[in-house]
Amino acid sequence: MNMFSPHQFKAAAQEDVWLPSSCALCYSTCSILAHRVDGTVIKIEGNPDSAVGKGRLCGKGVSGIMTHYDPNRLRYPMRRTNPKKGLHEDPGWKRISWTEALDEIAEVLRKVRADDPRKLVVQRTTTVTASRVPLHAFASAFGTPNFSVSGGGQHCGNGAHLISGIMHASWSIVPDFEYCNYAIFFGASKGHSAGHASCSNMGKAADARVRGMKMVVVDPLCNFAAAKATEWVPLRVGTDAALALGMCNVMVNELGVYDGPYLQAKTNAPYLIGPDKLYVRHPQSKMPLVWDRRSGSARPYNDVSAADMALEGEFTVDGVPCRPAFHCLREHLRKFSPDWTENISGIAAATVRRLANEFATEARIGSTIVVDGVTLPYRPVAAIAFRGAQGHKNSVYNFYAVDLLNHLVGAADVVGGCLGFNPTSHGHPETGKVRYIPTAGPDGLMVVGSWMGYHYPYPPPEPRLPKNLGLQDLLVIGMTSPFLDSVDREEMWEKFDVPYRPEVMINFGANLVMSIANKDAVAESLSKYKFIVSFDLFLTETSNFVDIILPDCSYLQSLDARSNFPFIFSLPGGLGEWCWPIRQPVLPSDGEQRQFAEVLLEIADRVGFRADLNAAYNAWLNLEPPYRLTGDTRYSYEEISDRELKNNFGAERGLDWFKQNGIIKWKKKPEEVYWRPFVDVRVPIYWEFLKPIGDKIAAIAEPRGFKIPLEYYDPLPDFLPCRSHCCNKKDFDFYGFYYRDVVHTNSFTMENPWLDEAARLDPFSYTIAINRAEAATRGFTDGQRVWVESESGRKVKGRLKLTECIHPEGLGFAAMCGHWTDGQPIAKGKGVFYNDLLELDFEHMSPVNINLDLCVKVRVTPAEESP
Amino acid sequence: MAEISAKYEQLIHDLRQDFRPQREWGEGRGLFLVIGHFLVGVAAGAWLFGLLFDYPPGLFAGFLLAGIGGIAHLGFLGRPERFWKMARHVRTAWVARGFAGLTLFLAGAALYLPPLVFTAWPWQATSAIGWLGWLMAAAGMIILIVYMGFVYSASKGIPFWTSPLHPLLYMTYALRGGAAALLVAMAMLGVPTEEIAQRLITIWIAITAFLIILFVLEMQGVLTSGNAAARRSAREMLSGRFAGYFYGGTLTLGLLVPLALLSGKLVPLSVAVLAAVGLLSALGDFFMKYTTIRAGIHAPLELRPVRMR
Amino acid sequence: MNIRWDAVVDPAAVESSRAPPALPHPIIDRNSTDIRVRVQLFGALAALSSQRSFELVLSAGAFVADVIAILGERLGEIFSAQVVDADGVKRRHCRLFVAGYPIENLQTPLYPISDLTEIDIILLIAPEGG
Amino acid sequence: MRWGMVIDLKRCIGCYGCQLACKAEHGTPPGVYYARVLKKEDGEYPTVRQFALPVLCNHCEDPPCVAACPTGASFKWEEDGIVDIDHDLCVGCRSCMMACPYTNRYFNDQPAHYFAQGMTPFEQARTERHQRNVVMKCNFCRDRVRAGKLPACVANCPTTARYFGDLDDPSSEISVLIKERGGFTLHPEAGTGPAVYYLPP
Repeated sequence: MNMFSPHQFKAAAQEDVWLPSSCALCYSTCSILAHRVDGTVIKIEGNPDSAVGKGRLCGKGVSGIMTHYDPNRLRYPMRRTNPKKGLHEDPGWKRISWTEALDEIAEVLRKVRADDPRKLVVQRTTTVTASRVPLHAFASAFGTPNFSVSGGGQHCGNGAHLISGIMHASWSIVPDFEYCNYAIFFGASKGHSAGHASCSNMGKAADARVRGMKMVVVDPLCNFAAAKATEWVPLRVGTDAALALGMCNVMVNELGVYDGPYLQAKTNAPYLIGPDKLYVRHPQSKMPLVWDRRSGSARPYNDVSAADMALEGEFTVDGVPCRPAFHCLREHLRKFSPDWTENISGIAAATVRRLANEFATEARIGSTIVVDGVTLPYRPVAAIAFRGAQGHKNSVYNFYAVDLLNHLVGAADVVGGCLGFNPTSHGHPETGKVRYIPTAGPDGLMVVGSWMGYHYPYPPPEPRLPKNLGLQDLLVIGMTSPFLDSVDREEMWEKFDVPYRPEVMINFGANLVMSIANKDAVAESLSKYKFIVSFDLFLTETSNFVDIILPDCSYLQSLDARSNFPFIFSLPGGLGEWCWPIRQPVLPSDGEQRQFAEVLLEIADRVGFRADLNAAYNAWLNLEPPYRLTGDTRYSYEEISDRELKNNFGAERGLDWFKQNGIIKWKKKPEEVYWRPFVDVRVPIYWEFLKPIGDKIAAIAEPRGFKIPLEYYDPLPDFLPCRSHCCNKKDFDFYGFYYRDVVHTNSFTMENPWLDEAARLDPFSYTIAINRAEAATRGFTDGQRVWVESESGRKVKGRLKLTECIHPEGLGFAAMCGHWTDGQPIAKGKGVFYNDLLELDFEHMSPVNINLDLCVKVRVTPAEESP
Repeated sequence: MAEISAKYEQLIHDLRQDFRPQREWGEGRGLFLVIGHFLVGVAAGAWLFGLLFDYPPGLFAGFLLAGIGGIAHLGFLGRPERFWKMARHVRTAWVARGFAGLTLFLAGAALYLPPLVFTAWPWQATSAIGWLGWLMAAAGMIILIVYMGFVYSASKGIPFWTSPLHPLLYMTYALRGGAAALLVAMAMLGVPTEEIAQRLITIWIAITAFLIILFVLEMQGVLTSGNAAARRSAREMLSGRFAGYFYGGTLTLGLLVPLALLSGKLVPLSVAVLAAVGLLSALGDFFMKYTTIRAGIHAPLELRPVRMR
Repeated sequence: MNIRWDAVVDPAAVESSRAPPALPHPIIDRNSTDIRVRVQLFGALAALSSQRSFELVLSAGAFVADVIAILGERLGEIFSAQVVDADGVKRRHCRLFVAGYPIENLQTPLYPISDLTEIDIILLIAPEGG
Repeated sequence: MRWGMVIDLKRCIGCYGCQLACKAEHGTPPGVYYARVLKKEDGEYPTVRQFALPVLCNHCEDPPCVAACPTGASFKWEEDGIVDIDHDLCVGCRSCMMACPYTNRYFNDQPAHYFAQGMTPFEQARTERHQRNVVMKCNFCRDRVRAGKLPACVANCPTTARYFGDLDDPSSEISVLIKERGGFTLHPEAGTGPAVYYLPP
């Protein structure tokens, strides 16, 4: 409501300014205005000019002040005096000067770079999106492929991002909140809690609710999205694929509902598949063949008009019997009957049929709508998933199955359907920069136009005998890898004769000990490093393994020229505006704090690879003349930022302009938001490429005694159980799972006293949710202290919260709490450290995208009251 | 947080509960409020019976207790230095009225009492000033006896206290307290006449009987009333956190033991018995008021008008 | 009504969205037929040999691919394997700039110009998360 | 005119944005919350819902807190109906806390800083000005409103679940919302006439 002019309150003060910048309490990076009065920031509000957050912030965003002003912040570089590293070893920190610190770091890096640059592992937290480029550029310039995003990726989506990439050319998916009428969320609190573009999506989702969008939420826990849903469908943890496949089967085989024209024109559904499960290809051009109904012959897909491509039928091409991919899918789906679904997921067969029917009906297949004068396909349904559904051993198929629902009805990146976050940008109207569009890659399948890194989801690289510590060059579908820290990493490296070992780590802000899996496994891997340097705001549990700790600037003291780029990450999807904000320092550094990006430049100078770093920045930022960095000139981070901005938005719009204006924005076109009909690319509803990759990996791995379970590499999705589903141990009768809390980000924000207070006032944030009736039968009371123990004997302690809002077999944990470091007195001892229950080895990760399985079968037993 | 205060931790915990107990009155420094309320009530009662029995020691006792009670109140206030501001809203606030009553009472007593002891006092008790004092004290006494229950029944946030019987109940406490005070005073300073003592005991028994009826009626009302918070408070009192104070303090010490003593079956009636009865009766009343305050629970915030969908 | 997916495509929109941003065409040196280039290797590639900067002379009509081929001969398989895939297509994580402008297609022609044509090559690292 | 607020429970997702924006706006000390979010459950598994109930001072038409206040520290602005506290008058008797049927008043007797090390610069600027040992509560951000801004919780709500306007004006956005969406108040039986209305979930 705009009944008031947005004018700002003036106090009687010497200085009273509102400065545009960007939040960094989570990776959504909403645009903020910092109210500085006489040198103190007294308020942070959303920047109403920006499309990122639209002037509104979540609880974390408005609380950033207390993170910045935390007296426990690091202010000086420190060096450990105790050579022994361990979870409970006091490093014996001693304050040192920046010169001492940088001399030693440079010395170490010079040696390792001369020896073998790959021995350096660069690691960052995902919380600060803008830390991506400086650290990637540093690693690229240094010459190491070994990069880690700590718990990021593993805990949000080697599956979600991979499949959102392959199928939607983006990092994540959301319903088209403006037009969607029926969304089915498999977990995924997008628009209702944490997540990419969280604030913006909260607003869009609320508008959709009021507009009347129906939302079915399939989730073991009824909170966030489920709490706002028109229907909550509780299911057994980790069985999302069973429901999705059941629904696909009902739609295709019982209702016979699917979007033929879409499947013909925009997917590989018509591609002919031979008995070997592979494409039948043209003998010369090697193009996949389709059956041309007009000529009654098999011809390369790019020679046939989509309308004439057969989706079903048995054909014989040069003596080879074959069927269109869709035909194979349809047959494959038959085994996923509603009763089968009920048996696996606990969701009644009738419900499966009803949901499928509703989804199919609401899809309005064949309809169009006019948006801003453009006629577009209209499919107002969306099936959405994120971290939860794919956080399992069966990561790929789980997400693939959910997204199939969208593609069967053609609800992919069209009006009302399932949208990727901004997969297509025609660029800034004046400069044409920041422009990217998906393109047709091998076999006509889509290659993303913009991505977070250079390991694109498609086409996957050739598997090779691994040289990367994360083995992503062998297990090529994986993105971020648990193998840097897994208990079986050494075994793997030996198996594959990886010729080197990690020796040095540069860490930015990540608290690895808490953010991947059980602390002992991570501690063991960290203690193997010869030297670790870490940029941090606070001491963390991980600091105990660090040799030199460097005091970073907070987001209120930092500069970043691209706080929200790439747009596929944290710019809200759907109609609206393109928006490029920056982050600028609104407060000076305290003590000797220095922004990591600036320090990395100085390290490069001292080690002597500034020319490489300049080249890397040129490449990462796509700088073109006259803004390219040249030779080994010692540009400051300010200068580099200024060049990037001018390169993208013109000479008159450099850093100074952005410091004044905060953001630049321009309107999105329907052709960009609803790009699918305008870009001639296809996506795979049949993952033909998966099988050969599996075979090639097996060919490399199995001779070395590394068994690859090939059932995970079949071209069509299936339900493959988690380890937890196979546990029949007595008394282990709960599926432990965790979810992202709305007031907390990763393991970072528990030290913020306002957020901590809010979390303590919340019934769930720091407790373990258990079904009230189930608790009663075991004699558990609300607030009781219990041990939660995994099959392998890992234990965490916490307080129970009895609730009706959880599946009887589920045990819900919020966020990543349970800190024990004295460096964060506010966070210490708050909440439960769920990750400590997770195993960290190949057995517990997806054999395809190496995502960890995040659910655990557990036993709950009473614990002594004393904390 | 700073000196991690137990009160803060308790508050955080309470705010998570559907039924949030009130703790500001009665816990920590809040105890001073209970003591103050109790003493002032007894004081007013003592003054009343002091007049009825024309027994000056009763008046002095009342003055003394009221004084201490007033100080106790100050000890409770967050900003005692501003106490005088409490007179500003006599028209609407029962607390203000109580404050006015107490002021009136102490001032009046201060005018009326001295000449009763000091023959050389500038004025006589029977003089105009003396009479003025007598009137002020009497007025203050009435206010003090009446206001207390209304302070509670005006607390809309604590359903347990809002019963219409509450004011009457507190008036009765005042009378019972007064009788008790006189018993003690007589025991200490000598009984004027056997007959007076008898009358006092009879009155004490009568008030006590009336009190029991009121209490039973109120509890019955609360437990059958629709208000969940009030019911919960009653349960806290009768079978919950405060049952000990209630059964041990109020019922046993404040009622059964005095009655047993007065029955004469255990020990022959004596001055000591009178004193004991008075003290125990007062003690019982104190626990009564204490538990009533502590059992107070804030009305929960719920979406009753609209069920989900 | 049932409208065909390919029918809603507006060719104009597709074309406009396809057209790559035009690279400034180099000023061709008429009186020279040789193409002189200086290739600089950065990051991991620079570590392949003691030499990281190469001045090459190619005859008119040469493509960027020819430069890669020559370097492949000098630096060996380990270089080529990281820059191009089995089909000779530039790997995505290898960024290649000619006169400061990014080149995706190795069949991009080089031109004889009065000055050296600068070619920068760097490998960017892959995995990411969030 | 009478300021009022409408909270749309269909929009609200319980993100605590209001509660924390309020803390930032007023620099309230630990244990003092002008705005809060309650999480509630309704029903039994599996036909159950969790929902959030944001609460704040209801700025009642007939405020029991004002009636109960002996000093007049708690009072109602005649010109806009906002119920406020004059902290110079408050003696800290807490009768108002007992009188408020909505438990939205807090006694400020806690340490005024969150970190053991003492006050942050922010707290020196924003928290230190609050008097100790007095009762505190929401005043609809009267300073902001008089300066032409929305209350902090309203301006910040990411789901725009909060609306602010004139209850006396039947054509105001909030009056219309209350009429059209069946707005209701908490504890209507208390007869306090709250200025904070809720729209059904």
